[in-house]
Amino acid sequence: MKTIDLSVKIGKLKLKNPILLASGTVGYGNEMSDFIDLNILGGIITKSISLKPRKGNKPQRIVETSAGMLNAIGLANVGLEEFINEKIPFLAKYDVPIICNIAASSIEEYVECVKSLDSENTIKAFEINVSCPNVKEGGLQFGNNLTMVGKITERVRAVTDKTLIIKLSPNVSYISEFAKICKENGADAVSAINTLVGTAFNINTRKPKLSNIFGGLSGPAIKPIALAKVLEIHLSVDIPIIGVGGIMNWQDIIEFMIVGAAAIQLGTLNFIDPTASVSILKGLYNYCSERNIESISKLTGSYILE
Amino acid sequence: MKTIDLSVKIGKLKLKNPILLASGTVGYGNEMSDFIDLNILGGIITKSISLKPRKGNKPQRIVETSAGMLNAIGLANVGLEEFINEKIPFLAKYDVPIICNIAASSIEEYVECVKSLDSENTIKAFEINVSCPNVKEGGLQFGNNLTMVGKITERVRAVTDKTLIIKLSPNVSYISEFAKICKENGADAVSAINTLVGTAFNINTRKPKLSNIFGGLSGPAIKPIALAKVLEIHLSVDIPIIGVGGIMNWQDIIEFMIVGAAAIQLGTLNFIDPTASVSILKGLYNYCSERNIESISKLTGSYILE
Amino acid sequence: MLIISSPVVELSEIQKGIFLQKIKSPEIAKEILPGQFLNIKVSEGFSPLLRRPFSICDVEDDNIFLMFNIFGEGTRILACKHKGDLINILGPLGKGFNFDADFDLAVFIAGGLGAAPFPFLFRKLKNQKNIISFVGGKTKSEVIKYNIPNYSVATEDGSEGFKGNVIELFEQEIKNHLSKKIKIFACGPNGMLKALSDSVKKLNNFGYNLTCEISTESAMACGFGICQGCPIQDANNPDHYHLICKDGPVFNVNDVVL
Amino acid sequence: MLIISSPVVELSEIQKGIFLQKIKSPEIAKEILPGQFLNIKVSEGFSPLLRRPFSICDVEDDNIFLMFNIFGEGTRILACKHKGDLINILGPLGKGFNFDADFDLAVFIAGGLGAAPFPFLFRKLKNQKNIISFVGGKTKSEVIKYNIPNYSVATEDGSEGFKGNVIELFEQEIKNHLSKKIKIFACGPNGMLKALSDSVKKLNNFGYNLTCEISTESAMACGFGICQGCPIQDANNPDHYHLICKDGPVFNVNDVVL
Ligand SMILES: Cc1cc2nc3c(=O)[nH]c(=O)nc-3n(C[C@H](O)[C@H](O)[C@H](O)COP(=O)(O)OP(=O)(O)OC[C@H]3O[C@@H](n4cnc5c(N)ncnc54)[C@H](O)[C@@H]3O)c2cc1C
Ligand SMILES: Cc1cc2nc3c(=O)[nH]c(=O)nc-3n(C[C@H](O)[C@H](O)[C@H](O)COP(=O)(O)OP(=O)(O)OC[C@H]3O[C@@H](n4cnc5c(N)ncnc54)[C@H](O)[C@@H]3O)c2cc1C
Ligand SMILES: Cc1cc2nc3c(=O)[nH]c(=O)nc-3n(C[C@H](O)[C@H](O)[C@H](O)COP(=O)(O)O)c2cc1C
Ligand SMILES: Cc1cc2nc3c(=O)[nH]c(=O)nc-3n(C[C@H](O)[C@H](O)[C@H](O)COP(=O)(O)O)c2cc1C
Ligand code: FES
Ligand code: FES
Repeated sequence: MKTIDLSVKIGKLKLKNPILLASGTVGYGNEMSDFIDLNILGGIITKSISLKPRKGNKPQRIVETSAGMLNAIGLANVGLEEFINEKIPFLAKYDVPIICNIAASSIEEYVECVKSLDSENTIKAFEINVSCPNVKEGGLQFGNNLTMVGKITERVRAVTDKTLIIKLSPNVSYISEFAKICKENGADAVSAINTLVGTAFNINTRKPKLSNIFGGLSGPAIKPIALAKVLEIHLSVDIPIIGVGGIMNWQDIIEFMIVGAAAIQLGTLNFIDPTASVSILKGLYNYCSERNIESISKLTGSYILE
Repeated sequence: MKTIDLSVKIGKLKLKNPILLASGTVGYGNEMSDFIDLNILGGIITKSISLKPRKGNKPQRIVETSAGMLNAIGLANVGLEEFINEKIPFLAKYDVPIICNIAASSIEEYVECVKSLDSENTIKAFEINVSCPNVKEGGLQFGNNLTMVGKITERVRAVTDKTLIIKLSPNVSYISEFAKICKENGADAVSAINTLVGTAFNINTRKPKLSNIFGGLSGPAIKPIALAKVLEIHLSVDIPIIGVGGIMNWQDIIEFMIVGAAAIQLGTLNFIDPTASVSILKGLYNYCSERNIESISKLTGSYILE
Repeated sequence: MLIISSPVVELSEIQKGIFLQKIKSPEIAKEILPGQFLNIKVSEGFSPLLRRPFSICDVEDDNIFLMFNIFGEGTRILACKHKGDLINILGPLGKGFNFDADFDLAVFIAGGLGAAPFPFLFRKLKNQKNIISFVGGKTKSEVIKYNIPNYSVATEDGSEGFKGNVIELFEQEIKNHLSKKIKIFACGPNGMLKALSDSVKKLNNFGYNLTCEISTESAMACGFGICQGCPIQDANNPDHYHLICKDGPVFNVNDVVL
Repeated sequence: MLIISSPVVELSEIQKGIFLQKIKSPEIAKEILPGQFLNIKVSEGFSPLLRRPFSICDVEDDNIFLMFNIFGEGTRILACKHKGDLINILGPLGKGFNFDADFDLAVFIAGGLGAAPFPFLFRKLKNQKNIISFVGGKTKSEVIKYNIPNYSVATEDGSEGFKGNVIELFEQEIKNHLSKKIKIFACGPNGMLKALSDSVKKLNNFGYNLTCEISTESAMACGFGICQGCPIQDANNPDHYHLICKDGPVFNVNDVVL
């Protein structure tokens, strides 16, 4: 076996490989640990945490669509305190970088969350979710507002030295403008993309299938859109990009890296095959090995546009 | 057989049923006429016409994706003159409303096109394409710019009394803002949605699969997004909406009407089953008949949100 | 919890439109308990995208059984599997029936395809407990009695047995048994479970002490607790949802709000 | 043009990895001509979404034949069809070979799966014209000779016949025939067609008069001219593309730029 360096860097953060598990699709790691050794992962991004526990939306929260799914979980989470007391101790046992995803309905709440968590050694980076389509306050109100995203980045940057990642909304015309303002305000990286706003109705009852009416579309259906957003950012802003959206296999990961992703996140795939990372790692290794690519990070932005 | 009224109205335009064939997916009608009697349709929307003929983008123009396809045709079309001389005479033989879709790279070009076509009796309405993602000039530059969409609507409105439909881009944060400006400037209806920007790369060559790099995503993958856009418009702007995006069967049409569509367009489906409208019409009829819905137009915006 | 590809042994149509799929899966067979479920990948690729949840219907030696009807795309694909085709199974999932508990009479209540989990529960309880069952459906052809012991039938149109819903039948019949220590196991549509819940609470308000476990359903993305997609209201804490896939699908009727 | 569901009669593997599918479709069989193609819906639902184009390989009475390898998802599904399964066919599509024209010697040139359209063309020409064929592939196992008459083989690795590509072989051999009125029919990868085109032009510049028709390929959405998805540069008008599905897939080599 050749030695292929699968490690990648996101700001100060070094990952053993580019595979992160996406926020909201891995819980706080415990269930996934029944299926795989978490230590093989590049990192884990926890379910969005808010200051106080959130109950989330009423059922129904999930609808399957063609090659995709809508979710309207509504950021159901245990809240900061329980996260620190109950969830971090479990994650601390592993040798895998934990990226803490934060959701909030005001700038102050973002700041307070990050402040309270900054001293936790287990947490190696923050991913700021400014783009959840399933909540009334915060969410897209923030994610689609350039000034607001700039401010959130600036204020959160001021209270942490850890790697700071802003998770961007795809529900905008030019995502690169958002990436740019993140960079200008000190973000180390951006994640692209969160889910796209969608809906589905029952034609017999004429009611929405989701109690929240609208939900977020994820899965292979959105992959071409996510790739375009990553490429758009890479073509115009010099900031590490974490690609996410519809990744189902190692080929998809290579495609995301080629268009500019420094690392990637597996989301919906975790629901269908929580062990996927094992075979994916082999696929990445073989791809690089067959092409004499010594370091997978060389693939990032290696597109040829002629 | 009960009599069910399948007719719908879009501004002044009365259609015998809600089924329109979408621009770019039916050419100028002749090929489709080999498969179905065009007269059964609610209407036909011609391939985007520009002032001068357009060659379109280099191959490759088409990529299949999960439950979708990317196209980067680049508005290849015969141009205004050939359209009038060669295409309209064929369409004139049918008793089916022809909606002429217009693309342009300047406001003046839109105006000139509409002016030149306004006297054609065969043309019953104009659909203004401000949202093609596959061309450098015009296209999204216009479609994602609120002021520009307003201006185009206003200027085109000034030169025609025919039903004026603006075809909106989904690549924006709040499509209802665009619908609103269309209404304020005199549009009779909006079509939602055009394709979403996407891309796909070959992981062996590291080159884009489309010569144009980016393309427009259509097909069932985008249906939840299209439904959400239609509902968003219906919830806040009082303007007839023509729903389009991922419709594959009669159930999808009912769903689009429930969330607010007055009529719909079949796009990608035409490539796979050019005869689909025949069975779809039966499905629509049966749905209404079983529920004693005398007029299908009653379904428009009949959602129950509680 | 396992993810495993296991071969179909046989598909039988136990009554019109109701299929029983026998799958050889010693690993699952060894571990699974009545009331738990499996999340099944019905096709090789990602169409349909999500797994489909099915109750464990029965276990016999190395074989497991699923019972289903053709509801949509996923079950249509499942019903087309040939002998030897591999099916990818994730499970055993969730918390099943608590059937070791202290009771004299087990009461099974099944609405339509809610009959699915009972053959396995019956296998575990027979020779140990007395069992009576109530099975219901809209009409005769929808009533499933497969391997359900000692049953009475209710049909809404009266085409077989009691005319009315299965909970009304239960209410009428249970009166003859109220002296015993009763545990009810129920599975069926939400409306039925809700009616049962009201009924049990009424009886218990009269001083009886019926225990009742219900198997609930929800749309699911993961089936093992990571997506938060399957909430059911916690009866004891208005600020909390249980997860049907992880905390259920079987709940004590007092623990959830239907 | 028809849209029709026709039953599979038989699937045979004519050589490792190369399948021949026999479908009973009298309607298509009656109409279709060599070089035309069919656009096939490989599954019932919309996964994969688009139809897949295949050349007509042969026609025998009421039956039509497709030849393919397992390339991706669509062809994998196609190769799994059982006898009696219905396949939805849209066709006949495009313009085929112009084989009635005035020539003495037909030259078939096939690269790899480019062999697909020749059995049918051979059926139409045999007993009427002299035919010689050149078939090529990277290596022995990739060369397809199925129902191709009077062939010479070229392999790039020299594992069978001439060592080199099939156009080099053609150039070497055609010299012995240049006195005849020649019409070339070619199908294969773009690179091969391009080399052939250069070769033919060179010969014609020397004063010979070879006619040459090539069967081209492109990604397609519709296959019948409504999507504009399959352009190929018109050799006579820089501002115009031909559509491969409608104006082709067979073109005179002088009419297109590869
Ligand atoms: C814990 C549990 C146990 C179950 N046990 C059985 C069983 O033993 N036998 C049986 O026939 N059915 C059972 N079901 C219901 C079964 O999962 C659905 O009938 C099945 O998912 C339908 O899939 P489909 O592709 O045929 O239908 P589609 O309508 O095409 O499915 C579309 C989507 O809706 C979801 N869905 C549809 N119906 C239901 C439902 N009733 N509950 C939850 N999600 C649904 C599907 O999972 C899928 O994501 C169970 C459900 C749960 C949650
Ligand atoms: C006119 C014409 C005639 C053809 N005749 C034959 C034939 O007789 N036998 C045969 O084996 N193949 C033939 N092909 C190629 C055949 O269409 C592709 O191999 C097939 O579409 C691959 O589908 P897939 O799902 O297996 O592959 P995938 O890679 O999964 O297909 C993905 C997408 O790419 C398209 N695609 C992939 N390869 C090609 C290609 N080479 N040309 C055009 N589109 C492609 C598919 O149609 C599909 O939309 C022909 C193509 C054309 C245009
Ligand atoms: C059920 C579900 C819950 C999610 N919850 C969150 C969340 O809490 N915070 C967040 O930033 N993103 C959340 N996401 C978005 C994912 O992290 C990811 O960005 C998105 O699903 C696209 O990737 P995919 O197509 O691979 O799933 C959630 C996605 C799903 C499907
Ligand atoms: C190949 C192709 C070409 C198209 N060309 C045009 C066009 O010329 N003008 C236009 O307004 N829309 C064009 N569209 C967009 C469609 O009209 C429609 O809005 C879109 O495809 C979404 O609908 P669907 O998912 O049903 O295909 C095109 C779409 C496709 C797939
Ligand atoms: S289905 Fe995912 S948490 Fe229950
Ligand atoms: S494939 Fe649609 S025009 Fe040729």
